[in-house]
Amino acid sequence: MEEIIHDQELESKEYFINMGPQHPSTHGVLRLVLSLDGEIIRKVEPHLGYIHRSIEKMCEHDSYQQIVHLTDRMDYLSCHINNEAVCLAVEQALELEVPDRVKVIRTIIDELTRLSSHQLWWGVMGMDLGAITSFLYGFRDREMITDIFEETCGARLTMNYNIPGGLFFDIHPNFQKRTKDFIAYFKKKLPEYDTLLSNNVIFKQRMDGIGKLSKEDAISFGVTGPTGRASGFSCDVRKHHPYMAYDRVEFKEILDTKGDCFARYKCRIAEMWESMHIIEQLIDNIPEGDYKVPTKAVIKLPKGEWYQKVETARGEFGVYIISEGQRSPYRLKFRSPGFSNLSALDHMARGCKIADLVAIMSTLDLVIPDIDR
Amino acid sequence: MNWLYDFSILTQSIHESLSGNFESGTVLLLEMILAGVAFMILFALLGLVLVYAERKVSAFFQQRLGPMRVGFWGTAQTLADVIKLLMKEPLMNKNADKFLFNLAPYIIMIAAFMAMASLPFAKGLQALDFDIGLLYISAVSSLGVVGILLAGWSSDNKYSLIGALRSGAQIISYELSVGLSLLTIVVLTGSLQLSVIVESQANGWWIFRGHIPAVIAFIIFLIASTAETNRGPFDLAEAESELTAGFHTEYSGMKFAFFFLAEFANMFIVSAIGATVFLGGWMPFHIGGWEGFNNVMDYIPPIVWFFGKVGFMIFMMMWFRWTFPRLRIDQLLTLEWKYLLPVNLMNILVMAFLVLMGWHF
Amino acid sequence: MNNEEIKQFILDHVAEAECMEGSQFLQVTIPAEKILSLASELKANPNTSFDYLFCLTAVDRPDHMEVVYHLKSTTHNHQFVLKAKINTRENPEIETVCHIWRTAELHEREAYDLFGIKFLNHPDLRRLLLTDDWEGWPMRKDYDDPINMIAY
Amino acid sequence: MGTSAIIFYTIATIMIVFSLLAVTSRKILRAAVYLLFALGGTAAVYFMVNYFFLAAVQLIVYAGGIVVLIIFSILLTSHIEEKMQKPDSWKIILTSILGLGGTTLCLYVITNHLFASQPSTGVEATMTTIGEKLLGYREGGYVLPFEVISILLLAAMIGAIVVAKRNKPEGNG
Repeated sequence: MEEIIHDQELESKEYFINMGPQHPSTHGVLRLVLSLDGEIIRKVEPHLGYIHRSIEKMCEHDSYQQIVHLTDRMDYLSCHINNEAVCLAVEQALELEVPDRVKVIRTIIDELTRLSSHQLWWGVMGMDLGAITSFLYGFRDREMITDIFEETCGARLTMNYNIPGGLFFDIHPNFQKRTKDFIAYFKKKLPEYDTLLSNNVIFKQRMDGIGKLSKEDAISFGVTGPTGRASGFSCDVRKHHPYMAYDRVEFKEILDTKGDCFARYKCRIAEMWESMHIIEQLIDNIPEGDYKVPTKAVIKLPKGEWYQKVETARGEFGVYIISEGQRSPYRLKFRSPGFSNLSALDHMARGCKIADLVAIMSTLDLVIPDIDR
Repeated sequence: MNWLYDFSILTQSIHESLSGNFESGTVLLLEMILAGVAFMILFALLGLVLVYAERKVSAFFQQRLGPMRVGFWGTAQTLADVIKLLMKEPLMNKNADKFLFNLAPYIIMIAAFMAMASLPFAKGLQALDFDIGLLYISAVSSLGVVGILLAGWSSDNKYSLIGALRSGAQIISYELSVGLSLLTIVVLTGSLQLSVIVESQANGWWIFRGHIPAVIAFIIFLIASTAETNRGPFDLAEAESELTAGFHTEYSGMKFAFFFLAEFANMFIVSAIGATVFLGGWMPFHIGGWEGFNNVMDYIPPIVWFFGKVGFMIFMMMWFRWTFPRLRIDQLLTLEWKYLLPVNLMNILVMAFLVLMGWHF
Repeated sequence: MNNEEIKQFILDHVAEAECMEGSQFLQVTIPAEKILSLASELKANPNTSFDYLFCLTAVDRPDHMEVVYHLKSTTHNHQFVLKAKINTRENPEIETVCHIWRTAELHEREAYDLFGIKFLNHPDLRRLLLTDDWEGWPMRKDYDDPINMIAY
Repeated sequence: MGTSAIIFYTIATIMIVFSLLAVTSRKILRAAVYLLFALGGTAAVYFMVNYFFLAAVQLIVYAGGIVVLIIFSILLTSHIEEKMQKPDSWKIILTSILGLGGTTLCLYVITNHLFASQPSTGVEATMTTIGEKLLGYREGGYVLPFEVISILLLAAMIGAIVVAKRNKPEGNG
């Protein structure tokens, strides 16, 4: 009997599956090559670059105003915050002090962007776990924010509201009212999210203890944002290196220690409350003044290098500019949060099942253009 | 309009008129063909209605309207989709086993078709009334899994294969719970014959008369039958976020529609069994002593009662699907083997004890 | 530690380090050969404990290649920029740091992909973003692709 | 020929054809599917002669149980492109001789046996009688063999679990 078994090589073999580039739960064109033993994952190998657009190379030929517009094609869900990173770096290099009004407006829109990104994440996360209804609930509420953006910034997704030195134009007269309406509305709706998913037994079982990431690993992998904070890695740029109006508002950095999918989930939900809290503090106190300081048509940065980090919905986004005094940077590097977060995926998913991998990926909240750039 | 309350009048008259014109063998054949055509029409209608219902129900759960453009309130949407599916190109992988690939959807359809044959739709409206009706249905419904396994294997796609293996494990496990929860009521009725089960509920549905064990059995039946039809939250075999579309990833056009149709037909069948066994089939709702109320209830034709109950069960299953996240495969099996099955076995014992002592109503 | 102390610490380990007070961070340039020993020391030493590598990138200078490490300590909250200078620009090689900071694995693959810097002892050094059969290193300044690149 | 005879011969032909296909097919999963049809045909014959219980058991045990198990094990072990090896010619000849011999024997017995139409025994094989026989412990009851078989199945199940547990993978498998 033994011989027959050996002759026929009946022993279980690892086999490979291509998850993506077209797959419903990779949220874009991410390709993962999975080594599987039955349903258990032995290795996850990401293959990137399907939408690599060489943005960094393009930046070496563009003026700084143009670069701003490239950044919201990366992490399109936190486009405003990405824009802001470049603007802040340029303003810092030029030693430009933007008016208070700009600071406050930028902060409000940052937080609205974060809210809308988390709403979308929440919907998609439910859909990844098979609860399709949450997808439409998330989008229903996100719609209100995109409407506000449309009115004020002129676009719904890639807004381009920031320019070096301030904002493209002043806020729409309705902005304050609509934002306040939205906050009042969403405060009623956010508990609904908990009713639908957070308190669901199946959902809890799917998330609890899955995809654990320890604090040391989170730091070593450079996992930031809600994902890192769920592992106990205090990495909120808004707290550690406050920019814009974050030093004058009161908010909590959401930290958890468990580092599993459910902790990441709870972190994001709690962040939504914090975001609303921040907006509430600022929305009635937008100072009067200019919405931009004039800059030259061709911005030339002095020789030197600057690194500016901001907190996007996914984590720490960094812009590293090396200038040689020209109208375009000598070298420009975007440190995108998704790229580092993705590097921890293999570590987290080993030994899990395929279904868990989907849960882990959605709690990582990957945006593929952000990774490929 | 009497035939609406007792279909045997209608079937008898058809039988007599046929017998007058043909010899007995031909009559049998003609009747078989007639019944077959009737079931096919029912099948098609179910597909049309249930697909539309699912879309509308899901839409209302999700605070949207659903299909609204084709026909009044989108009623012709399914028809349009059928035409679309008919015109689609049937694709197949190069290495796919062509024979089995084409066979698989038919096996699933045939299994659903066979199970439908012994459902009592109304008084006197039942094609096959075996004395082992329930056993027959569970036997036939166990054939459907073969189709899923074949579909998954013959597509030559690893996602399909995983989906097929998942669904195999799932259906084989949950069949036990479905069978046992039905047996709990069989202990009460003392018969497997569906018409007898319905008749025995003339004075009250078993879910009311069977005390708590019947309610437990009903809940287990709801869970297990949802799992057996591969519907959310137990749709691991399809699991679009994990396996793209599971066992029918490679299917397109009409063959895909067959899988789709079979899913809805299976949903109808398990709902019909549930309605028959637990909710009194086509028996109206009666409350002892309320004569007037009972008369009003009697006025509603049995077939309406039957489809109403089935509709209620189907609505429950849709509700599950559009509310819950999907389980993981190990959780699914844990639920069955560690919770449902032991509870079920205990439940049968309790029920048997109740019946022995004569404590049920 | 403040910048001065970090500077001193590095000079103690790598005598030939060039330090420069940048507009934001302290910038330290060291020869590429020294990177592995210094990096492990920076991570392991409890006084520095630079455990968070938040950015790794490469810069193509006219005469040399530079790998830039942005380091931060999550315990001491100090940060600085470490630059490793590779003098062989045409065929640059440097030791990998991905066993010290695991995030470096993907970042180094990206740098290899775009700049052609070989990271020695890297577990899996392959093209990351571009196709496997891509020729050339597109982020280098002298890279030229007349078909796909849009001339300004 | 009456209608029921036509139906019977149709089913018989289907069974014979699929039985032959099941043993001659070189694709292992197809053979299993042909077997399914052959077993389904048997169930159909039982239905024809009103042995509903037997027919349902045939469907549950053979078509729903055994064939599914066979297909399941094929799914786990073989690949879609694999074909079974062509058996040696002496094997083919030997098995066909044996098969033909068996068939002639059966046919001989059937044609030469006088099937006297027996008077009805008055016992109808309804569910109740079957159930009472199966679980009866008085004369004519089968509860002892029933229980013995169930213990045998239990032993087989425990054996299967032991075999499956032999190589327990480490980690959270």
